[in-house]
Amino acid sequence: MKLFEYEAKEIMKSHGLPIPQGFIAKSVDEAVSIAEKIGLPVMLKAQVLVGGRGKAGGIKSASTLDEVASISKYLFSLKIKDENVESILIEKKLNIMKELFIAITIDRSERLPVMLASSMGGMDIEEIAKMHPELIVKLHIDPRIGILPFQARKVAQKIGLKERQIITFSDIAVKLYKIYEELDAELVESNPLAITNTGDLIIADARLNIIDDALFRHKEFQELALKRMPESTELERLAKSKGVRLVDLGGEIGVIGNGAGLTMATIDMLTYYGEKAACFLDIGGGASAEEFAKALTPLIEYPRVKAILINILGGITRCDEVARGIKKVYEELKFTKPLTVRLSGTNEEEGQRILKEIGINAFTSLDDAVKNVIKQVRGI
Amino acid sequence: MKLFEYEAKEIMKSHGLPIPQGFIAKSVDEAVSIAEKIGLPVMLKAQVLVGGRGKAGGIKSASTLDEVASISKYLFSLKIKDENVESILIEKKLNIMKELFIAITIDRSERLPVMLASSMGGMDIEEIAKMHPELIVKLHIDPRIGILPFQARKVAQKIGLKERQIITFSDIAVKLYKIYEELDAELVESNPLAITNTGDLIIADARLNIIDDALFRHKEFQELALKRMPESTELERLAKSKGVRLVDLGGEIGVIGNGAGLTMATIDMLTYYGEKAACFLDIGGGASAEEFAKALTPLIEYPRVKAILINILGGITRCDEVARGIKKVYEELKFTKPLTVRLSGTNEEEGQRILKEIGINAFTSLDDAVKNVIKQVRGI
Amino acid sequence: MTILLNRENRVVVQGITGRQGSFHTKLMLEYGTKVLAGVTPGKGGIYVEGLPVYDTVAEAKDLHNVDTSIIFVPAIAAYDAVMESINEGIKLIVVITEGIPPNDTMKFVCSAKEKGSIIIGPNCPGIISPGEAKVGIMPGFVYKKGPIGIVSRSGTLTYEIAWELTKAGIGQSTVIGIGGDPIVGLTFTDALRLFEKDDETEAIVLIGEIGGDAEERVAQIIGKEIKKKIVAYVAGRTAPEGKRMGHAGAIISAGSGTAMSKIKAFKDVGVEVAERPMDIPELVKKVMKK
Amino acid sequence: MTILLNRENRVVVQGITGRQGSFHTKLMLEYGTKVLAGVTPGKGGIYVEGLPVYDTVAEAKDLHNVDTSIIFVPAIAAYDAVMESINEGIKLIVVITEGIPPNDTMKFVCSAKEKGSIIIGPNCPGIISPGEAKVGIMPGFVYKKGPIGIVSRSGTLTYEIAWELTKAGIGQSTVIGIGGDPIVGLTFTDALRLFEKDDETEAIVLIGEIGGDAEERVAQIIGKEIKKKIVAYVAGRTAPEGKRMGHAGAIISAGSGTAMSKIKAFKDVGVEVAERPMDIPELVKKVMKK
Repeated sequence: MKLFEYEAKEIMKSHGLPIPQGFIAKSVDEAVSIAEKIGLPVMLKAQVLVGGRGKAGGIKSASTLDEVASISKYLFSLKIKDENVESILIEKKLNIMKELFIAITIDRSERLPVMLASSMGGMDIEEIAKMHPELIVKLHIDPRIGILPFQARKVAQKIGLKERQIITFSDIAVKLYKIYEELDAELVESNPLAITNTGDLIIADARLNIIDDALFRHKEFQELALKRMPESTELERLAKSKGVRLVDLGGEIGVIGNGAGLTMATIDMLTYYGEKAACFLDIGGGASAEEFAKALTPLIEYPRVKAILINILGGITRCDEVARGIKKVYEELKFTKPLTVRLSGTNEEEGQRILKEIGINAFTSLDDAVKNVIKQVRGI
Repeated sequence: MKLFEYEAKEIMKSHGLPIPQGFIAKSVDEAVSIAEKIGLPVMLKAQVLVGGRGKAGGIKSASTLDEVASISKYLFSLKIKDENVESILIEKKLNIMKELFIAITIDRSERLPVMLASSMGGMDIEEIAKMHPELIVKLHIDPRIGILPFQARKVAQKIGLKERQIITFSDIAVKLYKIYEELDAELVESNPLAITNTGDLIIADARLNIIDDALFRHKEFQELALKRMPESTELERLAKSKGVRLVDLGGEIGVIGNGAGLTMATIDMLTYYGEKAACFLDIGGGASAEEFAKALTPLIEYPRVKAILINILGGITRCDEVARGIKKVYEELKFTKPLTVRLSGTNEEEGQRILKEIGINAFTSLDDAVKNVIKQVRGI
Repeated sequence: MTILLNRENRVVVQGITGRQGSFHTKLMLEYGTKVLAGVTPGKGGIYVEGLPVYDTVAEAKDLHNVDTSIIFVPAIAAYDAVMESINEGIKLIVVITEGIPPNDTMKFVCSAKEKGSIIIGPNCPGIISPGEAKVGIMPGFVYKKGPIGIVSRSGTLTYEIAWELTKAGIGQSTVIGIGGDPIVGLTFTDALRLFEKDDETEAIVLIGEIGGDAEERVAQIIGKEIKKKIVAYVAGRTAPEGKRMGHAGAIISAGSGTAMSKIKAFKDVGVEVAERPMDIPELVKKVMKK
Repeated sequence: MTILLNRENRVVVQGITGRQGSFHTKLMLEYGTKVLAGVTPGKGGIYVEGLPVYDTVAEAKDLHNVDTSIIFVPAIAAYDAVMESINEGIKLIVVITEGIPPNDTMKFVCSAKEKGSIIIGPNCPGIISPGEAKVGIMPGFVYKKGPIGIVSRSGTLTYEIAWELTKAGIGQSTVIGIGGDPIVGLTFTDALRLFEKDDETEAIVLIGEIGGDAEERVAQIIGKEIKKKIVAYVAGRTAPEGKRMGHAGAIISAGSGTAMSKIKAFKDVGVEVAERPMDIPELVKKVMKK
């Protein structure tokens, strides 16, 4: 789950990290009165969860209250990668001499937390990682011990800091790691971490993403997380309203499989034959007839889905249960969308028999099933 | 620093530990109204920091409000090992079936935190440790990892717990360790940890001592710690008022030394010759003339101190600095108490010379100095 | 020979009293696995599928000399359960549990490394050595004993491929699902090194998927340390960026972790990469002839 | 030979810019110790007593190949400083700092054990091998080279006793103050084992004090592992229960940690125990004649 910049900064502030003075505005009037309160010039920063906000014009500075009004009006009208701007963070404008980058995240390869730092902050860090990997300093961390200040000081030196900035940097790194650990973050980042004209370090921009799998022990975020689930498309919203998680892939063939890898492979098969899946829907292992029925509903209802492919390899999942689920929906909704089923494995015969009752001849070969659904969608 | 039972329990409660319902009373009236509120019968527990409260009659139960009034009146009049009872914890009386013991402390020998547990709770645990060490289960803990629930479950089994009590116990152990670690405790203890008639575990009594050396990172306790410094005797209070820490030893010869071991050895020498020290006062390494003057003042003022022995082995501490400090006090206070000085080591001659100016012949041998002060105090 | 698991492994089931735990205990026993005991804290003393249940792994170890554990406990209790097995000296720990926070996984992976335990998973189907034993949740009937080692990040896709092989008459030595989480214990690299040393394994099927760079990394030792022939398949060729495809680890972020990158890495070191799962048996036959 | 320290040790001073750090750097240099560099985070680039100051131990290690560290940083920064030295591979770490919370000490003692560093202290005067080098805050003039090893929980009391020995013409091989805290790195037991193996050390003086059971524990190996003759002194015979006598570790609690218990433990294994510090030279002469 991603947090907005201002939410991330609130958390960082409560951990004693240096954050620019600022407040959140939900309207133009609020923006103006905040700017009045904290004093001009100010930065106006559209609060969105997607990246590339700067390039999209979501960050502006203003030197007069009139500018604050007109810019905030403009920002509230903005759509950044389909995301509406519902709030603006108004901050006192910093006098920035240099921009650094610092992040703490998970290094999947090393299977350790890693701190990344660079003297080239304020830029697209993935770009730098590709073009100048030597400009990004990495520090792997023993998750049982955490970052020790001396480790962070070594990083500070490597990105060119000197004297008291070494200590300030290491203090910031230790506190960011504490947030990373306490909140089970996936990413804690400041880009830029600014050096001001007084030589102080301050978190000019902030990102904080929480690991979804760890939300069970962070009650404070659970409600927020429910609201903030990615649901960018109509199909995904429809599915979510029915309690089904799927990924919209834009095509016309709805795909349901059991197991992530098998479902991905099924979708890849469609591509192999020149077709595009409507969605990725992993029903998981051991799904019951009811769960199956529930998963089918959004695909039946959603008009873009022209045909449905169900691919079940019955291991722990029983083919007869799946067949009963399909039958249930079939009888209740009397849907007419073409449906191709591949059933194989545990209780395969019984499943096939049940499907026959509603006129469906299930395939045992995945290849045959894929070819069949393609025929259906092409109307051949 | 020791906390009162009710303070320890407040902290434990905030960590989700099971604590009997209770409130603190500062007067008989408060005691009665608390008892009315939480319902009879209640326990009345005198809040003191010294041990042996139960044996001293500081814990009573009451079944009527009249009893609450008379018992609380009695408790407020009590003095337990010289400590006044200023507050009483009134708790709902538990229906206790069995009493356990659990503590987390430091094992100096193993240089690790240790959890101690016993099925023989409610008794003097040091007594049990001596008579039946096999009844106390020990678990050493990696301080970098902490207690893991499975380790606590093994302890629970060893003290005879079964079924869900194993889980409750391990949950309590993990939370107590969290307190131990977060607050830098020296001791976190519940004795008894009660098993009630419903099979629940509840912290019937609680102790929590914070390590003095760790108070610098526990701002929440610093003010409390200043108030709660051990100051059991008049001499100690007098010294403290002058910013000097000493330990009152009850005798007539005031002893000042530099270094804890050397000062202890000096006191032991007095004992060897049949005399008793008035105090242990370690002036520490590298003390200045001012610090020395300050340390001398309470000994000069306090009437029980009949003679003073200063033992300085000048290493980092310079003998001339010490001599100047003595001279300063001598001239300012014009004290007449017999003073024996042993000065040896760095700048010894200069120190001796300065002391000669005020008529003191300093010794270089500790043995000679000790014999001299004994003569002085015996008036020989 | 097989790797990591054979009929001698003595297994304890952590979380045996849960729905999944008891169900798969039954299936593992039916398959012939030496499951000897179960552990569920607070439930010691009862029996599940005829097996004694204890409160601690220590008891199972003391009384049954178990050396292998399979973990079904909920994510919230998984760190403790894995640490328990590591500390009691269990050598092979299979973590079925899904949804364990990576910070927990990283910690127990560190501890396992120090104490010499091997962890398979989390969020994995487990391990099977066909005809010997299975410690996992895979359907036994899709496997048959033979010369092919399989290692995979996926569950059902592995069953699919194993079954294709079995139907084509090609059996397996050991099949390992290393798990779909971003952080897992045993890696592709570890598994390939073990297969390389295993006499019974003649060729290896490696099933990757999008996300991370485990495939790119293992490619670096193929042809060098790993001389045996490998056929690979990578799922998720058409997955979009930034979307989690079921598995917590199956996500393409900032252009890295794509199927194309992995396929290229394999092809660069001469690994045969299958276009479709059903092409694998033919490719296996092809590489085995070489 | 000496133990742990001789003129070859290459020393870095952590906290060199502080009052204590710079003062004792001067004294150590005057004594002839090879102090090569100092570390104070944020002060890199300056010089103290002619020595370069760095921000990190890593630089001191890279540029001067230091193998020994002495730590003067305040208690609040001590955990970090010790962990830095351990992680940079410093083999001997002398922690002068007083007032380090035991939870911090226990953590770095665990880490030092794993990484093979020896920690002396905390809250200690350090170590001196007379005529070779001193890494500590003891006054050099009280020592002279000779055959007696001294290990002590105390500071000035050790100077006193060393001086008595020196004045009696008895020199010392190495003198170690292990520190007055409840938790210390190098223990009496460790020190005795080192002295036992040291050819130059003919007899050992052990100076204990009240609190804990370090003396009782070391007594268990005397006469067994430790064959060399030992003279002991225990300070605090007249200390009351429950009062901290200066050192954080010098406290009798619940009747344990008394001087009597320690003296008895020593006498039981045939160790000569001095009644007064000034009796030690005679006792040393006596045991060396045997």
